[in-house]
Amino acid sequence: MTEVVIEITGLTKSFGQLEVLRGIDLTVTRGQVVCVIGPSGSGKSTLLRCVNLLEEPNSGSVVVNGVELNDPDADIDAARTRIGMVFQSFNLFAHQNVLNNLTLAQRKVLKRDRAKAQEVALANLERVGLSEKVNAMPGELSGGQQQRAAIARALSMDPDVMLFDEPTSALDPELVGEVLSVMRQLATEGMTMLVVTHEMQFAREVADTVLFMDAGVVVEQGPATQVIGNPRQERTKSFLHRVLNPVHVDEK
Amino acid sequence: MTEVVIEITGLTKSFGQLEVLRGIDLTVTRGQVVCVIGPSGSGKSTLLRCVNLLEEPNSGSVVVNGVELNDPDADIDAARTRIGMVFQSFNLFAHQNVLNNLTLAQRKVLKRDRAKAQEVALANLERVGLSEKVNAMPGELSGGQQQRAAIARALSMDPDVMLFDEPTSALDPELVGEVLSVMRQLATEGMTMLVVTHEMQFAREVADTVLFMDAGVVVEQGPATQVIGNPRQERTKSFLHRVLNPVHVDEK
Amino acid sequence: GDGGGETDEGAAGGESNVQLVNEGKLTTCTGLPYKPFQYEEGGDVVGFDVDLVDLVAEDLGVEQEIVDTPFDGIQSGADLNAGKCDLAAAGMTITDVREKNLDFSDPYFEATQALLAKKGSGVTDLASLSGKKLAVQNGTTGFDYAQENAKDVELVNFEDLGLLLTAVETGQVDAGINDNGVLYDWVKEKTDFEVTTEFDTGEEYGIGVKTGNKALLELINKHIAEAKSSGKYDEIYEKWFGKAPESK
Amino acid sequence: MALSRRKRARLIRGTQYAILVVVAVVFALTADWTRIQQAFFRPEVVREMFPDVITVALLNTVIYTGLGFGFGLALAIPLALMRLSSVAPYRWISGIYVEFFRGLPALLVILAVGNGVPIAFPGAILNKYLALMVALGIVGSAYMAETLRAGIQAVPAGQVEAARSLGMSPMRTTIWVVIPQAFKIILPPLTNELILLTKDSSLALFLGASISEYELTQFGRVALNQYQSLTPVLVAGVCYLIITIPLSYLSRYLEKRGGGKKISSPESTGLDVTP
Amino acid sequence: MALSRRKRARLIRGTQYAILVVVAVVFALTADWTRIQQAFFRPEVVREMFPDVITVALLNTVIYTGLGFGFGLALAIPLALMRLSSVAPYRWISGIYVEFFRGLPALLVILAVGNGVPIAFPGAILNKYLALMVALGIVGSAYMAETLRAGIQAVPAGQVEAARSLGMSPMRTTIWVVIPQAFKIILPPLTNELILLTKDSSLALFLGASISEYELTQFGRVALNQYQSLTPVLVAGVCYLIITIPLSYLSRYLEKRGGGKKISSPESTGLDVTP
Ligand SMILES: Nc1ncnc2c1ncn2[C@@H]1O[C@H](COP(=O)(O)OP(=O)(O)OP(=O)(O)O)[C@@H](O)[C@H]1O
Ligand SMILES: Nc1ncnc2c1ncn2[C@@H]1O[C@H](COP(=O)(O)OP(=O)(O)OP(=O)(O)O)[C@@H](O)[C@H]1O
Ligand SMILES: [Mg+2]
Ligand SMILES: [Mg+2]
Repeated sequence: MTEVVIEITGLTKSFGQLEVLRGIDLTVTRGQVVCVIGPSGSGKSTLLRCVNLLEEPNSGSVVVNGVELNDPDADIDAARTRIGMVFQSFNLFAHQNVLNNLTLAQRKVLKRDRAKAQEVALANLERVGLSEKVNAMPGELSGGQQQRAAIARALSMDPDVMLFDEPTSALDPELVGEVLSVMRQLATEGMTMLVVTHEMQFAREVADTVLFMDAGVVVEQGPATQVIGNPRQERTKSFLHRVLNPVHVDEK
Repeated sequence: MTEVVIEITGLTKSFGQLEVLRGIDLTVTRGQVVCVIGPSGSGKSTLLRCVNLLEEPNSGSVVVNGVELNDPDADIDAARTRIGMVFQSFNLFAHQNVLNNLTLAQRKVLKRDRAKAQEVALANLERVGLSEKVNAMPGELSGGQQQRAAIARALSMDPDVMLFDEPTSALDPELVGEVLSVMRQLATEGMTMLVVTHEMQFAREVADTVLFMDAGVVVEQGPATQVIGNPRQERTKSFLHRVLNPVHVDEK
Repeated sequence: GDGGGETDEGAAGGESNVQLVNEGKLTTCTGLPYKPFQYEEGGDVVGFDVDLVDLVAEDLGVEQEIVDTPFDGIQSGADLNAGKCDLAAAGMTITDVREKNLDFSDPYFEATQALLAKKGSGVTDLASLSGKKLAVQNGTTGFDYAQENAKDVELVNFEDLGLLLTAVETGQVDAGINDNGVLYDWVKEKTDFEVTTEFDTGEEYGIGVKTGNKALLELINKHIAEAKSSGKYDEIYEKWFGKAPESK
Repeated sequence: MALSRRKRARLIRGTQYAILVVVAVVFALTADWTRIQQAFFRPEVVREMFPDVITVALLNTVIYTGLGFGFGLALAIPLALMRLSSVAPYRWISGIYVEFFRGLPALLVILAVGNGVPIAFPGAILNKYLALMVALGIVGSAYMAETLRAGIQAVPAGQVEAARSLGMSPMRTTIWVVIPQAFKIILPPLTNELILLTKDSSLALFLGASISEYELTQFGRVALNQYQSLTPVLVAGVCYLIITIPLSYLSRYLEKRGGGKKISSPESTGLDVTP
Repeated sequence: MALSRRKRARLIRGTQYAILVVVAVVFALTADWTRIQQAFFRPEVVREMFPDVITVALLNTVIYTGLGFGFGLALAIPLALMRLSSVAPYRWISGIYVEFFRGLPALLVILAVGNGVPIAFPGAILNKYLALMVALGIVGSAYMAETLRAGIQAVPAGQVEAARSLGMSPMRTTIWVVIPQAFKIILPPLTNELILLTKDSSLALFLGASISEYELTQFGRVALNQYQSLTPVLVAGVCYLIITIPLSYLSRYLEKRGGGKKISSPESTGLDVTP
């Protein structure tokens, strides 16, 4: 049962002179939840975006579901339908209501007919607790609702793996919970997930593996209890001290 | 020693049809730290902005340092120099370097000469740990540094009271600490402070009084240990559950 | 006669006291191009009218300066009233309507409306233009004539003679109406075209000045008369039309 | 200096109203009203101009503008797509075209098309409507191409990324996500270009026109000479405003609906800057 | 449909290049090059036009534009302040002025000033430079007033609030915080208005001009008649571009420096939309 879903080897990525990723190796197996933490600018988003090739890696390989994405002959669009992506800024299609947001790609890419697409969409809206917002426009929803709709949109494509890039960072504090609990539920259902987050409580409770990144490399990696609860690296310790104990960062 | 700095009575404020504040009473005495918490849209910012009359109240009175601000004959500019305000979005003057940001109002409003103004500015930059950024432009600073500079700017006017409107909400998580620790230090030095915040740990440790607002009224008010540790009102409880335990908001 | 010029200047200044809108210059309004009365060549405006007005300018001891401006502003008196120029010498026919808006000198040139068309086009008179396009120039007597007499003809209104002639030449219109002098001059070079008929409108050109500018008007009249009697007029005429004036 | 709010407000408003009243009174007393009426508004001239000013001149202005706008848009779409192409020569061609025609006065383009082309290419007969359509179209297309390009690029990158990560191809993304959103962004500036073209159509008089082809400016100009009064120009001007003012309100409405910023209250902007 | 990235990229680029090459070849073969050269570029005509086209025509274009811009700005500043005033009649007056003159063709304004004013007010003597300055100034002022107002209002409200909460009066806030920041915002659109005015100055020929007063368009037009060639129009056009293209680069540079958005990489925008 340790089927590999994502396999990243020697991944590097630069923007011009700036080396953002400097050799990342990472394996995610089916059903695993991996959380990536680390300071701003350390390359967490870039790593995630390389996994569905929104950024093209400079070198190294990214294999998802056995498809080497970095190969120019790979059918990238087909591969992407199997990879759900959730962005910090939701990115619901602004000109379509919630239902159409969920059915558009199903119909145009998976070629599902309207009825089938709507059935899938409604089931997934149910899953994230948004059944009553089927006909709302994105602008009429709260941030938390928009993010849950975005999750449902990704789920409607029946992905093998879900990528989350700080899905709660743009939310008011009281709206964070509704999104995190949907994510926790997904994990419980056995979804394979790669999550960039600053929510330490979530990482601690839900993640099978936590990855601490800094300056484009993985500094520390292991079970949540170890990386968050008892970090070995100095950089990890000082980061966690800053984030977990902000009122007293000056002491120490 | 219970000199009253801010005295708010029966304060109401509407925007058109929308009643945002519906009768607020609040007293802040010298040296006190009052934290205001509550859901988004409950009127926290509006309350704060009424204290220095950035919003004009519809009724009720706001007395700061014995001056009734709502009186049309009050010298509002003079009163404002005694009230420091720190915004969520920093609002450093974008066209001036850090030093000029701190000296501009001192020179134009308090009529201090350049040397005196710079002396005060440098002392306050020292206080917030930004001495080496004297000549930087705001755009060259991190969010945390900008916010500390904004605090130093307010302090340079020698205010009697400092107002903070979610000073850390726009910051990356690892930068929150540097601002909170400056605020904690201010509190220790005996500054009177009125702080709108979502940082429960800060409120718990630093606040003398915590105010929970919802829908334009003060729902619950008291020592931090009571309001945050052991809330009596149902609305307070459910808000705190959502904010303090986001991963499990669905259970309950 | 340089010496003569000086004495004349003294006499003119003494008796008439001409006021100029631009100091030291006699400013003439005209609508370019209007060959051979006035047109640009090698960076200067030259032509029959130019030479004639130069006689006045010489007398005043000043240079003539020419302002190129749309013709309908000239003939309406607007440019003179606006102080754009002292006089208007633009191959302009004396008419009753125009007399109301400006003062004309004695006539200095006889003209008539004429029709311009491509050789062999079959356009011989207004009747043959029925249902076709006839180019007219905005504000001119040709415009008025065509409007009155050319029924069933589509009149196409152009800003100036240059645009009108180009339209005729390139076939945008079937014919053009304008003063005979300029048309004959043009067909000298454009041999594919001919002046097919004259309408015998019996017009006379006059130089215009702002209503009430007696001093300048008298001076102009004096020089027109002098030139005609001294043979200077014939000399200028021959220079621009290649032959001596027929009647006079 | 340190006035109270009420005193300051009173002082500022008082001074401003005082200036206003003084200016108005001086104007009313010194102006020669009969003369002004004669100059600007002679009712009999207005009566003479109707109904032709509407049925002919205004109509022609609208027709010329419409033709130019349509042709311009037809040119602008391929130009904008070329500008966004991955093939460099297309980007260059489109870029040069846009830079070139945006930098030229409309009058020069109209002269070149209406006067120059027949000279340059003997035998070419330009119908007035065709010539104007081409000339105004070229003038408009350079602006519209830039508007379309900017509109497409203004669609937030996140929208495209979301579509791409759902497996939609670039083409599908463009059709189903980018274009519908760009459309909303493009409408207000496109309306403004329609206004600009309406005004540029006044240059039509340079192409020559028969009476039935007069547009507003030529109509007004001929009448100005006929009646020796500013009234025709004023009437023509009002006719332009009948077109342009509603369009500019439409443009602003569309812009707001597309999500402009809220304007804050006077006190919070502190912008009562008049002395 | 489901092509790999490499194949799709090849196909798209291949097709585009193919079209380009075909069009270029067809054009090169069918065009009559001597004819085109005769029409557009006769070197001897160009030689004839120099140096006057620069020393007289280009110079006059710059002078007229400069005068109009200066006068327009001088009108626009009080108009913008009136628009932001707390006194309603000022806002109305300024609003009506702006709406009115923004909706009129520049040609009509020039006609009104140059032809109409002398008719309306007999005795009023309008110098050519003065008339152009007034006419172009009025045309420009309506736009510039809006630019100034928008620039002032575009200064983030937070900047004003910060100044006000430090005790700075509205006036001090305006002088020390709003104006310096508005200046940066206003420069690019103001540069664009300078470009527009440069182009509008081509209408000067309606006011009449002596040879030494010709600007580029009138100069080109007279030469077009003289030489019966499009070359003069092309030369005049190039002269306009000498002014307008650098200005438009300047405007874009100022806009970028003022903090535009970063443009994302081609893949992430997915905008290779050409078929
Ligand atoms: N498209 C781009 N072009 C240039 N530089 C970029 C681009 N995207 C990211 N970067 C740079 O790469 C570095 C890493 O960015 P990345 O977004 O991966 O960091 P991150 O760890 O996600 O940070 P954060 O927590 O702030 O989101 C940063 O310095 C960023 O400025
Ligand atoms: N200038 C304004 N005009 C109209 N409505 C306003 C204005 N300012 C605030 N509001 C409304 O008043 C309500 C309270 O706003 P306020 O900013 O005080 O809430 P808050 O408690 O600070 O929320 P948050 O935590 O999101 O900052 C909201 O519904 C808001 O939309
Ligand atoms: Mg990131
Ligand atoms: Mg708030």
